[in-house]
Amino acid sequence: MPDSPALTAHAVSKRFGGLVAVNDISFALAENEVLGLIGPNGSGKTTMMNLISGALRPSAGEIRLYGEDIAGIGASRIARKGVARTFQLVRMLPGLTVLENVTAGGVFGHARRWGQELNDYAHALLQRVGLPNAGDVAMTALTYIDQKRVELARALAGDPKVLLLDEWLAGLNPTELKTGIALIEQLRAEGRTIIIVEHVMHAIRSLCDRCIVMSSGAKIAEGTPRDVLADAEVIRAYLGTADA
Amino acid sequence: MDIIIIGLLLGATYALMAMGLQLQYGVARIMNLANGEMLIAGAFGTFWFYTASNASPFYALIGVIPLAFAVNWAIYRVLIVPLVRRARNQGQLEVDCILATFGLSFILVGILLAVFGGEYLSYSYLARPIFILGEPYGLNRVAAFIGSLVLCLGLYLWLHRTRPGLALRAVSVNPAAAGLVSINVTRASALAFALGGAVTAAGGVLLSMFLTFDASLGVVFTLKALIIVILGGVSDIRGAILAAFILGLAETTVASLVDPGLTLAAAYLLFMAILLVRPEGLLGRRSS
Amino acid sequence: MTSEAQAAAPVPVTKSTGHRLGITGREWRNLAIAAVLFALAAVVPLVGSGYVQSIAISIAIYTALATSWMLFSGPTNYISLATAAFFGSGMYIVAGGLDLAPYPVLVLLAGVAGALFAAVVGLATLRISGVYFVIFSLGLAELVRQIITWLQHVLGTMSGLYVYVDRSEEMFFWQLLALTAVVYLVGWWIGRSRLGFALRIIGNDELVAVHCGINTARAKVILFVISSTFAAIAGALVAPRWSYVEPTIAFSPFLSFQVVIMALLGGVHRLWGPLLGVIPFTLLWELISANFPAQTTLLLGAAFLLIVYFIPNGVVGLIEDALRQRGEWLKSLRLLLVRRSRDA
Amino acid sequence: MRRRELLKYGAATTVAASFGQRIARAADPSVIKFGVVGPKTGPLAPGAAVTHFPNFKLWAYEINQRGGLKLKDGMHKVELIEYDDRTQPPETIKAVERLATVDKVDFIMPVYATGFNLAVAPIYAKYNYPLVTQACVTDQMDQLIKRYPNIFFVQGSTTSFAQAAIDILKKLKDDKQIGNKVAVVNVADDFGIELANAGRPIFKKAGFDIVYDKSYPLGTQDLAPVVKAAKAANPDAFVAWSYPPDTFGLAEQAKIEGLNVKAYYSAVATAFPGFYQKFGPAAENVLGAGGIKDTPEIRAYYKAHKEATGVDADYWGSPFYYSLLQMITQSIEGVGSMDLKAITAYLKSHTFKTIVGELDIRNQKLDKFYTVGQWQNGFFNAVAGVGFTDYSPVKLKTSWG
Repeated sequence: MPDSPALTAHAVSKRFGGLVAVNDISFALAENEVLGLIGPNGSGKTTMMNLISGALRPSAGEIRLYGEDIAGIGASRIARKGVARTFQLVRMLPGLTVLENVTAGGVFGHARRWGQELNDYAHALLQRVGLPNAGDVAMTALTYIDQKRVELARALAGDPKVLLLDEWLAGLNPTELKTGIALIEQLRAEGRTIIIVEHVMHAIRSLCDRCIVMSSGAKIAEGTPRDVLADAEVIRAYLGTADA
Repeated sequence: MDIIIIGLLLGATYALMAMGLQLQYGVARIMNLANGEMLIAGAFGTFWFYTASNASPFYALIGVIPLAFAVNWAIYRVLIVPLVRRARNQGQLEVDCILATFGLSFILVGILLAVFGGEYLSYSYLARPIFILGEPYGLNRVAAFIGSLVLCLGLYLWLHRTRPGLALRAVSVNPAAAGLVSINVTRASALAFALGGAVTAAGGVLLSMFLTFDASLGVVFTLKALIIVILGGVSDIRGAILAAFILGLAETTVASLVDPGLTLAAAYLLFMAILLVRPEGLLGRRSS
Repeated sequence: MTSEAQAAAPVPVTKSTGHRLGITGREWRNLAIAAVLFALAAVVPLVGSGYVQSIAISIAIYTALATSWMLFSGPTNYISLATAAFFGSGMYIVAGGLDLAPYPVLVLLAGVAGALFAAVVGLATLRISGVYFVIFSLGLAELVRQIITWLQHVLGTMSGLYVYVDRSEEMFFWQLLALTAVVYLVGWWIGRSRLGFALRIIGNDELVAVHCGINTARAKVILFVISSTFAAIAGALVAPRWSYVEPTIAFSPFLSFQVVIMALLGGVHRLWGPLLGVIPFTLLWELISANFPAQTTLLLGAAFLLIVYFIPNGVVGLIEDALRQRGEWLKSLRLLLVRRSRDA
Repeated sequence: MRRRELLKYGAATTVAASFGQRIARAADPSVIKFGVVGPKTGPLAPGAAVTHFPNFKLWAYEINQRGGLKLKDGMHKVELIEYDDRTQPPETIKAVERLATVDKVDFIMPVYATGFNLAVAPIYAKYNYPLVTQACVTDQMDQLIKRYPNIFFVQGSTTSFAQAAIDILKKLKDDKQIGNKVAVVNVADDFGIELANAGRPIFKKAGFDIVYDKSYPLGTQDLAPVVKAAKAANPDAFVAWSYPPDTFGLAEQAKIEGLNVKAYYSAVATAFPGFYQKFGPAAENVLGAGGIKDTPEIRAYYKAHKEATGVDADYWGSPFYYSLLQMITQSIEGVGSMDLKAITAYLKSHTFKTIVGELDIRNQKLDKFYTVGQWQNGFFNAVAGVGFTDYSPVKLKTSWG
């Protein structure tokens, strides 16, 4: 592990009233590592993503990006420091064209471009996510899957150092899944640090260096995908106890 | 003590202005800019009734309430339903309603002008002092206060103790989900809108005993009602009532202890200060 | 049938012009057209009667106000009813300061004061949204009016202030026209700037906007300031025409409503949308006021309802619809001709 | 679809019909057209509904009844062209311009209220129409007269109204009928503020002790705190520089609170017939702005006003403005044509006989008007004024009946 980790979480908690959605989570993520965040529905994975991206402010604990505390400084500042994300349910900008949906990520964020350079860059990204000619199309004319691709292109437009993918692979057919996984591998090869929330275990196995398993807001296991998926407690968390 | 009693009397006046709009906006989700004109119509009707028959204005309620209910039901059916149908989202509906009811308020003013003329209309009823703890208060205001309490309590009980009331509250919380549990949302909204109009007109009847009205004055009441409803938090009728009394007490306190010239300034300041601290109003729910 | 179908359509997609630093040929052409239109408008007072002039002045006032209102409220969807607060403040700065400073200085001062005032308000109201913002902004205008009235009582000044600046009718119009031109230029500049892009993103989805790194608060406040500054300057320019300024007139909530309504009627997703609301609205109201003096209010209301029900997407929507239909009609005509010739 | 078509055609026909109406209206060239602009809606509408519109209607009706205006080339019927300005200055300006340049009317009556008259003054000047202002009270008369040779003021200055009211109280005080403590309240708007500010030094000079002096905002719904506080100051006289809705509200509250001062004054709208209709005997001996002398001519005027318009005239602006219409009639007939400059000059150079007596307006200011009235036996008698000689004696207010 390199000296300074890319992202660390230290005793992070998030409470909504009486509900503890994320409970005392700590981890460290090395640069260029791919971390899988798994667990049953409602276990706090997306909340954890929201805490990292700044959509939510942690109730306690600290989150550090290259050593700098970013907990609670707001999503826009975090984005400028090089964290980009996709959303569990696609959030598109319906009033903008596909091209503009992509460029939106590249003007104000980590790496900034404008004018022709930005347009060229966005076109290249669209090509990369598999939508080479969709630039002038209305966002609403795309299928859900294609919208997901645009959302990834938007996240990449700011050339982020840390990428948060919230169930980005969900709903893809086997062929698409294959290209999707290949794309994420490429992104990693470019040197990005990635956190994946995913239910597609096949993808987790092939992509992740490490996995954290969450259940009811708490971390119940951490390790290589192979190890954690064999863990008895993890299986119980997913499937429930035999006599429940 | 004096201040508190006057404040409560004024608060009741404000509650009468705002309760109807609360039902229309909080439940039926219609920001009705023609609400004030309905109040004026109630007041004018009472004026006409009183001068013609010299009977107690309270009897006017018997005619005004069902009439206003019917008129507002019709307004909802004819004017609002098409807007609800064509609206893509809540924002669109809100904009359309602002535009449509703005036009409607002009039409109502036009009708009131044609029927009653443009002069000030006012009459004297129960303009006698009633002594509470040795201090005189206007009997008509006290009567309106009681009327206001009866209306508040009645509405509250109806909303919380009856099935139609439950349906209305469900619609106010989540129209889509209410539709799923087989509540006829359009019907419930029409009911809320019509009821709101009836309550507003009834308010006009009670207020006419001590306020002077003219055909163009509706907008003043609409604005006041809007502020009260928003201050209370749109979704809860208790919020509007609470806000009405807070404003009444605050205005009276400022008028008596600071400077009457600052009463309305104080009311607006209070309104804005509360919103800055609680952007969703006193009893409103924070959205998302 | 079109209205229902269209109502179901999503938020209008503005055509992708991409992001270019240089001004394109198309943009030059539009600028030239705008310049010609403004030049034509500038001639109106020279050829029209006093009545035409007074209508032209009305249109100019409301175009400036509605367009600057739309700069903020269009992209953000925040409906502000505070126009009168800034408009009235601008008026009062001119009315109150006329003995102390020359008129043009006061107009600038009104702009500066409007900007500062808007900045404070903007920063304070960031957390408030939706209908709460609408009514808050309405309360703001009333609050300012109350405070000014009270101050006049306490300071013992006259309530009505007399504003005498020697200006010909034409001059009023040209001043307002110039202001409108500036509003348009600023609007055009914002539209092609990063700021404008940021606002469009905010208007679409604020959560996405912050995750794109946009400081949404700053963007909104800047736009609110720009929009309000223009309202204050408009008030400053109009004050001498009204000769006499008093709080009830200067801070009339009706003004705020009328501005919002004209802008919505035109369409708030295009820079020229409000203009298309202001002109027909003013002319229609004029037609009604002139011909039905006894039932003006009633008929204004009725006309208004007809507009709301039959032009659901504003005048811009109507025009775009017509253009689209014409396009489709031409296409089908061409198809028909082609088929005919083939059959023959 | 069908219904919409129908509506479209309906709208189109209405518009077409309206143009038709307009053309028909302009058909008879011998009719002399008079323009009237005022608020039929908006905050000032109720005042205009009593004082402004009915007078013109009555006047036109009477002129046509007697055969028309007598000009050099014979008798001409008159016609009113009325516009609603909805209490908005830009609408007023537009409507006056419309009258002048589109309808090309022969004469334009004044608009309603101070700010509006001043806003349109340049337009009247541009087209030479005399502006015989209505409901326009200002302290800047002299500057305005210097600026506009065609403007006429008929109601005195703000100060003269405050002065007259205070003079009445001073006389009562000097006669030892009331003490020297006065409570003053004012509506925080336009005329109310100006009267209050003008009145303050005059009260002091007259030797009054102002024991309460506060303003309240226009549109205050409950005046109880104001009246209570005023009563607590234990005044001998109560003066309210008030506006219509609160003039009513203050009187009702004073009655309820038992504010038993010997002199009770409220400014605008005390002279409205509605005031007495609402309060009846309780209104007896209430003082207010305006007033008129009870004569058979005046009684006949009120009767004719009610018959021709269905509205009761007020006891302040109505009879005076009717007198001014008589002056305008006499000027037009004296000139014998609709030569506006000549009419203006005629107004400035003659004395006229009217229902309120002989009037002249030579200095562009009316020489006589009443300033304070008092409800006495259901009639709002003039008890003070400028230029007149006999006024009704002031009575003390004994109770609220």
